[in-house]
Amino acid sequence: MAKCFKRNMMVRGLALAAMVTVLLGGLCATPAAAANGMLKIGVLEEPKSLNLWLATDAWSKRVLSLINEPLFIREPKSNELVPWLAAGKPVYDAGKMTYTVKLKKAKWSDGSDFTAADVIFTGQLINKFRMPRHRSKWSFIERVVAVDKHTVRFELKRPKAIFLSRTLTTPIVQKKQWEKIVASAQGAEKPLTVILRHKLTNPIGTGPFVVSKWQKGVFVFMKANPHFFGRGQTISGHKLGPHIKGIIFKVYGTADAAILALRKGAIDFYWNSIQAGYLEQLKDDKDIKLFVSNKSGLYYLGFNLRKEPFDDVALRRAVATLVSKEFIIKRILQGYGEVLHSMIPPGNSFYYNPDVPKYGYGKSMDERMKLAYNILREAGYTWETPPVNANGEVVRGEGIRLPDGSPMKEFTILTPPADYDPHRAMSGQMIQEWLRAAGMPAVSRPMAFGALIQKVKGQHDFDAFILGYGKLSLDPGYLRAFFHSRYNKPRGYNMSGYESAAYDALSNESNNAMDPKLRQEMIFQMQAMLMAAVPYVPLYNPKVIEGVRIDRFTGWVPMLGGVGNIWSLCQIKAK
Amino acid sequence: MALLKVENLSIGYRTAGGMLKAVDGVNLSLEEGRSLGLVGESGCGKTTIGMALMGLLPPNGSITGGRIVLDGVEISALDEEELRKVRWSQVAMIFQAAMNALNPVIRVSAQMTEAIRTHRPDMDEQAIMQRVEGLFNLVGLPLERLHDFPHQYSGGMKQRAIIAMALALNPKLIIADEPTTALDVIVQDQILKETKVLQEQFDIGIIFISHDISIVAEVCHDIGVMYAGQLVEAGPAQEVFFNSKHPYTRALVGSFPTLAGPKSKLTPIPGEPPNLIGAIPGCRFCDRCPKDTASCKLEPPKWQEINERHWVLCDHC
Amino acid sequence: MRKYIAKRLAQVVVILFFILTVLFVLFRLAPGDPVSRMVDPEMTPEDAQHLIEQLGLDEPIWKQYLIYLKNFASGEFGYSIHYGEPVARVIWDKLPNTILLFTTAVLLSAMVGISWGKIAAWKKGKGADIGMTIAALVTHTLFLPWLALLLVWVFAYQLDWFPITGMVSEEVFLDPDAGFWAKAVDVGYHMVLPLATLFLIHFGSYLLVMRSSMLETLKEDYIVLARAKGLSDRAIRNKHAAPNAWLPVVTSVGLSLAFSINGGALTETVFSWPGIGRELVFAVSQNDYPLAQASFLLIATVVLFSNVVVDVLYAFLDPRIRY
Amino acid sequence: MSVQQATLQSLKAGRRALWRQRLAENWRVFRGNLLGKIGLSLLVMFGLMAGLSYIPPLIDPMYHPMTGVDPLVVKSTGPSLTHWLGTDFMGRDILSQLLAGARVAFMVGVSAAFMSVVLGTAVGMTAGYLGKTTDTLLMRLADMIMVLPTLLVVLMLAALFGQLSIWMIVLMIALFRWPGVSRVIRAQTLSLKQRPFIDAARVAGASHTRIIFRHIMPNVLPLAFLYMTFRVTSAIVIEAGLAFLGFGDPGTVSWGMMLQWVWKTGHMFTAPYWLLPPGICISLITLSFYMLGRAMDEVLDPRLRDETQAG
Repeated sequence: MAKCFKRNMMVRGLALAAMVTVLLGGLCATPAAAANGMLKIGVLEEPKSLNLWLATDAWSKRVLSLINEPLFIREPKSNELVPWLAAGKPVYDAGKMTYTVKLKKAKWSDGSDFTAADVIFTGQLINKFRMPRHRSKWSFIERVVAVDKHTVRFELKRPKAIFLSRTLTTPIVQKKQWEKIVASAQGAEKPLTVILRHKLTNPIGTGPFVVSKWQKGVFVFMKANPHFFGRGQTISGHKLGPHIKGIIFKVYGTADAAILALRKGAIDFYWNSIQAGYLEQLKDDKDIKLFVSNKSGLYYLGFNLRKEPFDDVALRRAVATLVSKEFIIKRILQGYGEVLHSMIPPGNSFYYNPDVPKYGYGKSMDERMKLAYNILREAGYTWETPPVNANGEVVRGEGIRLPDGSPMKEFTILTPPADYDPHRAMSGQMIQEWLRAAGMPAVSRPMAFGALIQKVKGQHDFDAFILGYGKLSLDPGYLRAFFHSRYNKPRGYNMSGYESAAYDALSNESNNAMDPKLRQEMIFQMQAMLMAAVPYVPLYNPKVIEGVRIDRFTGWVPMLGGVGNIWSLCQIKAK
Repeated sequence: MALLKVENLSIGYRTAGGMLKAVDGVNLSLEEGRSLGLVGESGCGKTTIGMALMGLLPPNGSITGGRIVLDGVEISALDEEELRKVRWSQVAMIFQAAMNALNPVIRVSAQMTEAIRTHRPDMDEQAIMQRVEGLFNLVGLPLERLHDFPHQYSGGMKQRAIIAMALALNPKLIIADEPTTALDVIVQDQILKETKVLQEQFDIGIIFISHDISIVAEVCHDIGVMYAGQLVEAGPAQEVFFNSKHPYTRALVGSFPTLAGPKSKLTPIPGEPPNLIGAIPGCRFCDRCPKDTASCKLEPPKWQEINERHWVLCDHC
Repeated sequence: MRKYIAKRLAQVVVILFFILTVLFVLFRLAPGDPVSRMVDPEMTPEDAQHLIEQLGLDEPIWKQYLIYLKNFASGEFGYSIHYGEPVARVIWDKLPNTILLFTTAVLLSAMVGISWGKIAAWKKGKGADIGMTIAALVTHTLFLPWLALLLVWVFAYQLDWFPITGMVSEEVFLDPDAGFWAKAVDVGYHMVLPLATLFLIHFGSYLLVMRSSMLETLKEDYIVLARAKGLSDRAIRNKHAAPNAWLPVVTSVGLSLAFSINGGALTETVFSWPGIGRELVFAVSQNDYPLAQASFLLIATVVLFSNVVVDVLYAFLDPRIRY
Repeated sequence: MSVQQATLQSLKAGRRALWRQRLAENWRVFRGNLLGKIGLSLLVMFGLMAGLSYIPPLIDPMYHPMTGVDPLVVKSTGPSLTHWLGTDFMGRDILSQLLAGARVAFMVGVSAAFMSVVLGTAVGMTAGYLGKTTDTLLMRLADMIMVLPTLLVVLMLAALFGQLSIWMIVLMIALFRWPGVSRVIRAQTLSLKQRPFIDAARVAGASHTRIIFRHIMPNVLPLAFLYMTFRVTSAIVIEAGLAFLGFGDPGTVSWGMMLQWVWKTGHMFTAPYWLLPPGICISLITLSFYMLGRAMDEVLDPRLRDETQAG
């Protein structure tokens, strides 16, 4: 009995202790005054890895973009490439097919000198280990040689248009830090794996910040790099700092929490695009400024040209006519996006061809239906109940038959799941409804992202899909990768299976064209070819909405893709 | 003065169907050191009387009339706190279904000592232990089993432990509610005999509740036969048993085999007791009674004196 | 007893092995491709294949299975595809956080639920009972993420009493002078809201189970005997009734653990609590096979072992049970 | 007609009468139960909602819960005359969605619960009746599935195999929620097996199937039914949780889905007219099934009734 009694007391004691702790916690830990000169940035997830070669997620890239710097980056206003670690424009020797680049006299964050050896080492590392995400930018480089300590010469196997925009924007790693790792990898059975799995807790970089403390799952503290080469310098008209002591990346698992934290002042900036629904509550907050920026994105509906029913261009054109991009943008994107008519966003004004077919743009739903009906009827499609009746009125179509008379089999539109991107999942639903109104047996099916990619890219086992690129390179080289027949194989990027000898030839040529004017013409022509064949229906290019508190810091720099960029972080100042 | 006087006691239960009169106008009296057996079928109100004597009626039950006086104190008028003091020190109880009356997760010793500790705050632990050991010896339980858990005991041992527990505070009155029902006949007999010895030894008043009139007749000085909430026959044990007057008592005697009594044919009682919800104008047994007359159904029966101590509630005996 | 525990543990190992195998099969059957995100548009299919080979994803299935088993046996659990670290390390970073939040929540809600359930049963039909039962029913059936977000909005944003999600304040953890207690208090402060969410959702079920178990117990003969002995209400309730009423509750705690873990994962997600549940949700949606497998296995292991512990505890609480 | 047949028939008639009597008695107890009454009236209300859900799309296509949009509305608006509960971010009517959600909740809850209870009962009866190795194997399997957190398992499967359709989700929930039922049914079967009437049936030459279906099943069915009400609750909550995390069936308008839309589109704290109704409905419907279950628990288990008899 005594034991019983004791047990009971113990239970009560524990309960009491727990409550007291919680209460005390609540009373004592009122937030201390915000640390001065620290910029607090809210992110959705913590960075997964600080190993540049492994990090694929957006959150790691955000941190690493402030550490490992490339030779050239884009300037916010003009969107032109400007020297960053490089000291001046590359000098091209057409005869020898070489580029010579002079480097800045920069220092690594450990105080050692940044030299040509580091650039050469990075290139060798990428080519030797066939580094994913970088290899394609370097595979055409014969070799890189050091002219002197601060000059490198790139020798190309063949001319490549992407050299300037892609190869020269590769982040450079420190030879000293990676040498040993590479040495240990060379003997290994799976050398690439050794590199990818190397755990790097303190990457040495040339950028404005270095990682100081990483509290797993909670925050990453980056402090200003005293050796940053741009400190106090003016680069392309921007006077750089950084003027802040450091940055704290705080992890908020949900956008709601991050938005509330922003409104409460627990963070100064939420480095992620904000859903339109939040704008209502942010607009009235006088401490918060909203930036709406363009991004270079391409969200599209893709078809499988390898099999029925989308092997028929008439059907693809009819579908393109039925899809109301205006509806998607106005309602699903709440107006924060621009209509795409071509594979190149209009923002990329140099390469954008405004003169491509626009399939029903600006028309009402009924007009679209009539247009699509005409296209299909002319191509030999028949219906049990045609969507346009004898009086020319639009009705609900049923039982569409292919030109050969067989009924159209049910087809699926694969989309990413709603948790990943509600816009695309929702667009898929709406497209399904529009196609059904024309009598087509369409089913929209959201699918886990990995599974979707595997089906579309790995196995080519699909009918149609909605995917997108949020950060499309400004160089139109991707047009070749997306539609060249060479990439029409498992894991290749030509997912829809578009094959055209004329297009292949043209895209090869454009890829090697070093004269911008000539290349522009070819790219225009390619866009026209694509929009006539419609392997993809370009849908929209969303805008980036970002929220920034203006009560503590000023000097944010908007650019393509938003204010969350290295220029902003090098220039903002405490108020 | 009588140890216990129950005067015109009525007890009711509130049920969904209305007030159920479980006990209706019962009078009992018990002298110190004497034993009284209450017999009847299940549902006749005998256990309810036992519970009322301890002040342990369930929440929906209450005394609706009459009073209970124990040793000069009116139990039926005490509040809960005062009742608690009376319980076990004055009236102890030996339970129906002793198997379940011991708490399975508490050691027997602890269950024994807690009663003493509660009522005798003046006693120190050592004295309490001595007392418990004494009790164990008294009921013939081996001392080394004192600290066992109840499930380690046999049925008879449990029953003895409960008897020992009941004796712990030298109560004046023990209510034994079917103390031996779940035991086998041999153990039953042993325990009954020992109980009788103990009762005489300590001069305790016992109210013995059972459905088995033959056992009660063997153990008790007096018998009260209950039927449908009423006492129908009361008197000295031998007399009630061998010279039963009430047809119900006769039926009871006839429905049990006896070890000691004469051999006779067992006769079951046909029919069922009446529903106790609502008023019953006439004799409650008349539906099952062989002597049933027209007046029985209309008029309540009156007490008839057979002799000075033997009474019966029947107009036709 | 020892033999019984050994037998149960052996069973646990067999079940775990089974789950392990099922997990392997499931993840191989799934169409997802863990390297899809590491591939860029211009990468040639040959280079992509090279990457697959390097990551060992092209080995025959049986060999992958053996490697998989070996990884688990070695306690390393393979490498997380996104973290590039041994899965054990990733989990090890997050596990203490989950244990801290989850065990505190379960213990707190069990203790409060049980003691309130005891009182509710004792006062059956009275105001206190009705009030507590209704409160338990209502909070128990609330939709967890909804409740969690509402709590954040009211207490962290509107009233500003608590931080908006997370587990620590950077001010405290970056302050070199902050000692253990300062940090502990800071974590406790962040834990209030997630704890309150889990507590509100769970105490109800403990309360209801304890209440009905207690009501059953109160009908037992030994309770009547205890009352007949003249014991105080308190003694009867706490010494005689409660220890018996605990027994079914203990079983139900063990069985409801899996259910509570669902809630734990949702809570971690909403409150950005860096724990295993959130990690699992992440790993699953990013196709990080090894991490997802190990997190799931870990959760299953915890539940399985807890159930063994519950059974042993049962034997400890109920002297009638001897294995 | 032989005497035997006559007896058999009268026995059957007697059994029927007994059933009727028991049913009437149970209904009486149930009516006296406050929780049961509240639960039942709430359920009737949700049932009405589900039934009414077919009406709005008939009035105007813009009230179609999934695809109908008000041409005049392009963002979430509060309650108005045309939209009693307001619209969501695309201009869809929230009331129509809420009504459709009731239908889905019933469908998911009842069908998942029904399947899991059927499965659990079948497994429990088989294990309990056959005993030996079958019993051990089935119960080990049950133990194993019981310890798996259903939401996380279904989440994992949903993520691995692409978005699951609502019926797949129902099936998954059923597949992972039967062990609790089977345990209880097994215990009940074991105790029934000891009863004399089973022996009598076996002696009379009844086959195993006959014994299981004629003699054991009627006796475990009330218990299985009771468990169904509790399973309904958990199925609805799991579906809602799944939808909330973004792994639900996007082609189905469930309350969890509505919450996910509120959440993902950033209207959590600005559109109470959109946030509150689905949340409250999920809580209330689980509460009502739970209350109903508790009430039935008392009806079926006489020990839990108030003491009405005493001796």
